[in-house]
Amino acid sequence: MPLDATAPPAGAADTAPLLSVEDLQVHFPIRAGVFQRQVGSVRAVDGVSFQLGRAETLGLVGESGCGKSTTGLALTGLIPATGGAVTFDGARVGAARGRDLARYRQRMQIVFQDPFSSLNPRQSVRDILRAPLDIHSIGAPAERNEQVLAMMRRVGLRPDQAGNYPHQFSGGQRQRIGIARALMLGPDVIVCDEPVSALDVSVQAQILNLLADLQEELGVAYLFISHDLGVVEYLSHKVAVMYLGKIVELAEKADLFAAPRHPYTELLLGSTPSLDPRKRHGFTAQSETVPSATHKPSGCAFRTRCPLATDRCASEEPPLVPREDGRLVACHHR
Amino acid sequence: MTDAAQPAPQAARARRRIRWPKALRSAPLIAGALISATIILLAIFAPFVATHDLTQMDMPNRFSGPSAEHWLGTDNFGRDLWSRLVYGARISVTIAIIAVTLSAIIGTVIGLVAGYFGGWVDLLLMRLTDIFLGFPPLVLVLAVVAVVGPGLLNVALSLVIVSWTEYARVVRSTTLSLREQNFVLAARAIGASPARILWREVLPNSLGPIIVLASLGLGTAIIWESALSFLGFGLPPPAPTWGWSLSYGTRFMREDPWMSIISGAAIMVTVLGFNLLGDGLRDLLDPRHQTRGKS
Amino acid sequence: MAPLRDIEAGDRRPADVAAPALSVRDVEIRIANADPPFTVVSDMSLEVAAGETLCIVGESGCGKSITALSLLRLLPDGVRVEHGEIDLGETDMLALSERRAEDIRGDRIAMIFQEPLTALNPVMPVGRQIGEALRRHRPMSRRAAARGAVAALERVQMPDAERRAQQYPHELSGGMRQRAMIALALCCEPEVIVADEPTTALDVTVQAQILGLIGELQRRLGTALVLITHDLGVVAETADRVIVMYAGRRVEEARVTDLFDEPLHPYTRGLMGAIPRGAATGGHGRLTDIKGTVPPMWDLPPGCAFAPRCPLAIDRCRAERPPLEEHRPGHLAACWRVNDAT
Amino acid sequence: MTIRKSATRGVAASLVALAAAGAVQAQDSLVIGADVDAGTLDPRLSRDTTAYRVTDLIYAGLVHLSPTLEPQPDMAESWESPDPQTVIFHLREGLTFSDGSPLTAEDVVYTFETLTDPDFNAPQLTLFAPIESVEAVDELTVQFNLSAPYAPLMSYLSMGIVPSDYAESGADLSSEPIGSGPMVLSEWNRGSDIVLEASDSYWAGTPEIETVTVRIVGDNSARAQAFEAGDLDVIQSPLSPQDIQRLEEDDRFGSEIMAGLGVTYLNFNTADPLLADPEMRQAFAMLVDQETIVNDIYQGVDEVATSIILPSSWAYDESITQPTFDPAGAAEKFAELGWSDSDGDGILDKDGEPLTVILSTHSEDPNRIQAVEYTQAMMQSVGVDAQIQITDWPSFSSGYVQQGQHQIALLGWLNLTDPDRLGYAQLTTGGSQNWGGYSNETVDTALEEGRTALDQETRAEAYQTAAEVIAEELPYYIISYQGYQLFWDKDLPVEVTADPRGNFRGMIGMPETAE
Amino acid sequence: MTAYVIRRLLLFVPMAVGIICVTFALLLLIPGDPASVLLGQEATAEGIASLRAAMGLDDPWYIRLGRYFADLAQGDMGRSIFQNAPVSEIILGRMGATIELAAVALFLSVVVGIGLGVLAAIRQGGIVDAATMLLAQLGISMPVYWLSLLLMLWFAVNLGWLPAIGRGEPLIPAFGMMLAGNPAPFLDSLAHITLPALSLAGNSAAIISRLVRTSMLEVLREDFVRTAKAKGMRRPQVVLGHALRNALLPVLSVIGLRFGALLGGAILTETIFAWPGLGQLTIAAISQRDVPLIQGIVLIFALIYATVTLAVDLAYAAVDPRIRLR
Repeated sequence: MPLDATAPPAGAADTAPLLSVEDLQVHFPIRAGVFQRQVGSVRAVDGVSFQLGRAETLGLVGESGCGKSTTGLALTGLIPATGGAVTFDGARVGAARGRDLARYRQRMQIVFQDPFSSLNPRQSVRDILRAPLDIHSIGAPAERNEQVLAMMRRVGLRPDQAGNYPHQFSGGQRQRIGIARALMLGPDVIVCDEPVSALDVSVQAQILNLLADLQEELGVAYLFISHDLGVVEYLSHKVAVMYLGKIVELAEKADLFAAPRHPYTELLLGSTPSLDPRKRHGFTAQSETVPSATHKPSGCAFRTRCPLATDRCASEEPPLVPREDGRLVACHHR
Repeated sequence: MTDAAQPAPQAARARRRIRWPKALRSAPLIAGALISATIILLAIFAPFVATHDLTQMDMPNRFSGPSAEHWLGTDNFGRDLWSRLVYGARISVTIAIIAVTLSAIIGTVIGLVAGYFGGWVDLLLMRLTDIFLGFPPLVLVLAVVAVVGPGLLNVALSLVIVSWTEYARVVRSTTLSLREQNFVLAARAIGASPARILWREVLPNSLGPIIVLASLGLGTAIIWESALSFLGFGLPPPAPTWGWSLSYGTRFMREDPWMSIISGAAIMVTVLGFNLLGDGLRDLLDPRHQTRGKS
Repeated sequence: MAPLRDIEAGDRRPADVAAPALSVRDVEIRIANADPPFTVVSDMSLEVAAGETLCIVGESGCGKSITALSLLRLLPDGVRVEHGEIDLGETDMLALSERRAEDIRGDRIAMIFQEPLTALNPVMPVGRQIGEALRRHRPMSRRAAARGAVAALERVQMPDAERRAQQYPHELSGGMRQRAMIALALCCEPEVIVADEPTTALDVTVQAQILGLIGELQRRLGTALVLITHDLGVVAETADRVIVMYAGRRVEEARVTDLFDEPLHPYTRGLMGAIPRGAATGGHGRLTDIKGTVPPMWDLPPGCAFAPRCPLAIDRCRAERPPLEEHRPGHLAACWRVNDAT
Repeated sequence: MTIRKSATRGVAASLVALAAAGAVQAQDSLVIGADVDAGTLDPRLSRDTTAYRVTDLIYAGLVHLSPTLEPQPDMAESWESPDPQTVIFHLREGLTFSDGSPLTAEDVVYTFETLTDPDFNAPQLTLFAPIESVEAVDELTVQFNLSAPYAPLMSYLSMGIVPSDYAESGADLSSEPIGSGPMVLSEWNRGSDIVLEASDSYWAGTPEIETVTVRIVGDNSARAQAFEAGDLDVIQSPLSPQDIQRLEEDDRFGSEIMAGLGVTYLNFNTADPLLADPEMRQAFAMLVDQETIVNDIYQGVDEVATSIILPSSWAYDESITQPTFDPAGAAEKFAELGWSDSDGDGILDKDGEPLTVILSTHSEDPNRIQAVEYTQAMMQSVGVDAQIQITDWPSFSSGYVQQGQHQIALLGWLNLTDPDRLGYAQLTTGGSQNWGGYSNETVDTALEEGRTALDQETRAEAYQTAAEVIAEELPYYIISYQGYQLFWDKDLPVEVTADPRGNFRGMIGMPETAE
Repeated sequence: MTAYVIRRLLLFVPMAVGIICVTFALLLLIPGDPASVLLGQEATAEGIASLRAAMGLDDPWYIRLGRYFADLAQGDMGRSIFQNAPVSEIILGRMGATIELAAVALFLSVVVGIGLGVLAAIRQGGIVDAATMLLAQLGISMPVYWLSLLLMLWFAVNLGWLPAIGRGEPLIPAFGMMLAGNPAPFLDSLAHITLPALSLAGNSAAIISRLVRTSMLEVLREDFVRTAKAKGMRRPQVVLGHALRNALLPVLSVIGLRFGALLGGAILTETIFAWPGLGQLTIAAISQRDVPLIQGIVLIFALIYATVTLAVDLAYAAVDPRIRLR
């Protein structure tokens, strides 16, 4: 599927992407002084655009503090976006109010990273999974418990554990509960915010398999946020690489991993340990100062770490533009 | 799908194994619970455990020490001290419970609202809290009792005015941290209203500190009540309040120390009991104490 | 970026291994203050020579961190080495008085911790924390210690070391903090370094630098390195030899190339199959997941601890614990079915 | 460890030594414990005991009251009364205030003119109300013109004379007093202590004691303990009865226990429907166990009272008696008045109304609270549903009793230097302190006569008449005559003479102020 | 930093206004008329009425409140009804004593509290721990006034070691005299302050010791303590050099609150030990309905409290480099 971030939302429903994000911005104010006036802002998410189709997975990858989680939270409305447009199933979300907003919320769910803090320790699994149904008055109250049990089975939990509390489950099981909760409202899109990074490898594989299975069965789309290139590679159809609030490269998975275009993507791939002791990278100890969102370099934010950087990179911010092979890259030199 | 649920019974078994022995091993908790329970039971069953009429005076026998007839001796009117202390427990505990319950409710609501909504609501409520914190507590209590007059409910009310702030501050800070917890975000993601979030998600998780504060608060309330009686602002006689007994007792401390010692000890033991209970609960409810040593 | 280089990993081990820098034999570690007490590490043995890197790999709760702490006699209260031997060169660590152990820690054996933000004292400038260690083991003036701390920071390629030495941990980035941690561990040039998940809290690009740094310094100083990790990628990148732990025991031990070429234990194989890249790269092929989770240490099944999760488990596995045996030259595994599975 | 131990012991020892040194040092100085701080040191505005006592040292009045309350010449050398409504005082020659300025008739006139000026709001305004005018006949002669004959006047003229020039210059006498008495103010740390030094300008000479420190210790027990610990040289009433007994037995201390000038009494609100009938009041009075209250609660430091006249007074007549403790009699009386326990709940009732009464007092005095509590128990024992109300003094006095909202209130009067002071204002119809709304013609007439008659015998008879009616009708039921107790350290360099008002002149060696 | 201090100071203004308003409301509601209290039992109705008028008590409440604020803005806290002196003067004369008492008590409770807390923490689970914490529990459970009377009875009356009441020279000038070669006043002042400060400090020392213990145990479990051990530091260096400083951070924030509590507790202690401070004055002012004085005292209490809280916050920032004051 060719990508064009600058294209307007398409009119025809079947060809239009399910979710279209344009120039999303999340800025946090910096306050100072006696009266705590706003003296500036942290541009945590600084003009992010992408599209997501039905039953598709977009991997959003980047290092800590690059704004990938903030993007996910802003899309699910958990923190306010300060700019940009989100179109969901052909409708502008920013304009939605009341019931429409609630419906949008219903169709867009989130799974969190830490399976320990994402479940209320004082509620049983049944309570946790029933809550979405109760809030949106879905189904007859008497049937809701049945729905809960069905969902538990679907995500691989034993229904007889419905009365148990989160602390009685292992990390992997908790993550299943988190996924079940997100699925209760039958969403079209699930934002997966580092859903497996707190898990052991063996359990991580269980959850990744589960997510893959669910997508196949339910046709749900994922915005899959992770810092782990391997995990992203496994699950995604397309991958977007973020650096300091911006997408620097967006491409089909195979293309991206086979031949990274942006120097940053290249650096990420080159820093990931190989799994073959005979093919070691031979990392070097060289150190560098990594800028943060509060102190963003001018022009291309990556220029301070980029081997290709020139004067132009300092003065002129490279736009994210489509290349001949269909991928989008924000670099003056690649 | 794989059988991921398999180890759960093990986990549950382990949990039980950890919890009970821990609760039972904690000597302060047990002592606190026993003392508190005893005091509350004595208060409830005062008519059955009291051996003498509360107001039966016997001036020739005033200040008699403990004896078979008067287990804890007699007071300044020759009344049976044991019976009066038992009935006094009723008053002290009732006042303490009313004061603590009301403080906890008021403080919790304010803390929840301030912590969850933040912004100017928070600013306003916390400034209000600061105002009440800025008073020396005893001055405020005295002033309030002077306004409303002495009486069981009034004394309790005056204690509420100085103690709700503590709950507000604690609940606010737990709310602030809970607000950022993913399960609260998750509740928002599934569309829960603020009221539902506060009631279902935040409050149950704030109960630990509230319970701890409350049991410590019971002790404090009992001390405050006795201080009020000491200064003459407590319940009027012949109410057998501990504060009066101690207050009278201290006047006769030099010649007839029994009354002072026994009433003081009654207050101390009770406060100690509630404090131990509160501390024990704090340890028990603290999640850090529940996890087992990691490898 | 660094080009991929082919390295014959595992060949760096010196041929004349007369005396290992650190040798551990049959250590058992128990949580003594639990009710009832239980064992968290059993039959732990390892040897690591100067200049060599030994990786201990396993999932959370397998006892690898406790093992690491025991090497420095840093076990928390109530956790005890029940029996066994830990020899640092000629020194029997377990026989030392606490004061003697204090003299050795940080001097001859040092540790790098996982989370440098919490592992460094938040209210003390990093330079002083390093200087303190120097003064503790090398009699020197305060001023000399301060200079030594800056030098130690320079050695770990801390940019602007002079200024950074004056800063508090929270003022440094994650990578710089870990560099400071390494500088602290290496300031007295110990014979053995124990690194417990030194890069887990870091971003990949920083992880690459830190791994590179540790490798360089180790080569330069000829230090023996025990590296604890859960990441097979890190193992493949750094190890000479590998110990795979499961539920408090070694289940497999081999030279790194041997392990990756032919994992013998079903658990090791499961781990490798569960890693998204490598095994299942390119497509939606399913990952081999290991069903269930690690059993808690106080509630281990009889027989092989991995049996309940093992696809190959037979009745014998559930009844009888397999010993760690050498199945290939220098390649040990604890499994009844090593030869049935391959 | 041993070293540390001996070090602590050393500190303790040096502290003890220090305390001892302090005691030895106090050669010609005197530390007196007081229960409250003086509100003011302007004698005209004094309203608390400490202010009375301290101003009595700083200032001197026309007369001085001896320990037996006889007016003695002080600033006035002599006086005469040409007619019942005129008194003429002759001042001593050469009197000066402590600042050296002369004390003349003008100062006396100024003092009493301000006192009687309603805008000046002197607390004792009513006592001086009969003074119509004061004039200076010459430098040394002052004439008081009264609106009516006013017998008690002399006992009030111990009021200190203030320097008119100094006062009119805008100086604040309250905090920077200047008088003509035996001592001058040296330091006043409010709420803590008042330090006085001997004056050399007092006509009768310089007191033996050079420095008097009045130290305020609010709590009675704490004050007694401080006295025992040697921090105070003299303490006096109010004291806890328990402490009094102990101190009396302690041979380190000198003691004087005597009848005081106060009473503790029940104020019946005669305007209250329940208590309007004297018979009802009598019945209630019969439930007051004076013996127990006086002997057990006050541990015998007070005396059982019989009427509104103090035993020490020239008007006292022991044949006048109030009802005494008699629960059976009280029960009978209630029955006669129609009160019976008709519903069997243990409480008397009449016309379906239970016999409920509120006993009240203030919270500051534990003995009064005990007295009320004890009386409550006695009342309950015969079926009176007696309740207790205890509030702090301001609420109790100004917000409650003075508004006539009480039923039976336990109170006290102090400083009853003349029978007039427990009568005229309190018990005459419409009297300014007649909070119980009592009214009786005989009493009104008798009290008026007691005030205006100049001959003591006539006055005594008048007061006895009034007292007799009061003892019968009981708007006041006097429970006890308060005792006065004084304790002092026997090591004091002066001979201590007690004064029932608690004044200090007897402690600096000037009890009589005689030449 | 400066902005932070200014902001904190500005925040005090609404708080003070609130406190004044609350005080005002309470005093309006309290029964008992200062005019008639002033004139005593012997007052007449006319006298009371004219005095009320003179004192401005007959004005509507908002006028009185407004007048109070207007005066306050000029630094005038009014005149005490009973002491007939400016409130500010009376309070200034007393404040030193209370601050001295509270400060010494705070010092005692901090020293004792930290000492016992550290001791209990490093001996966790042992007999020392149990004994210390039992002592702390008793300290918390003991009514202050009872403790005061018991201490006075024992040390002053029975043993005669220490004076029972009163205050010596203020400590600081007395200390100066000691430096000048005359130690007697300083020792005397110490002797006087010992009992009141001890009974006042008891409760706080107990609270602080428990807090220090908890905090210390927590810090001792922290990673950096393990790091310090890993680099071979001696145990005392680990405990005192690394753990204690971090453990004291949460304690610091409580010290401000404790100071407030000590000021409040001074009301009882000062009354019993005849300590010439604000606490004693407070009881007198309340029992006399001396409205301007009560308002002044409460305001001063709040002011002292706010100042201490500010100081504590600043100290916190100084001790903990992680706090950046904005």
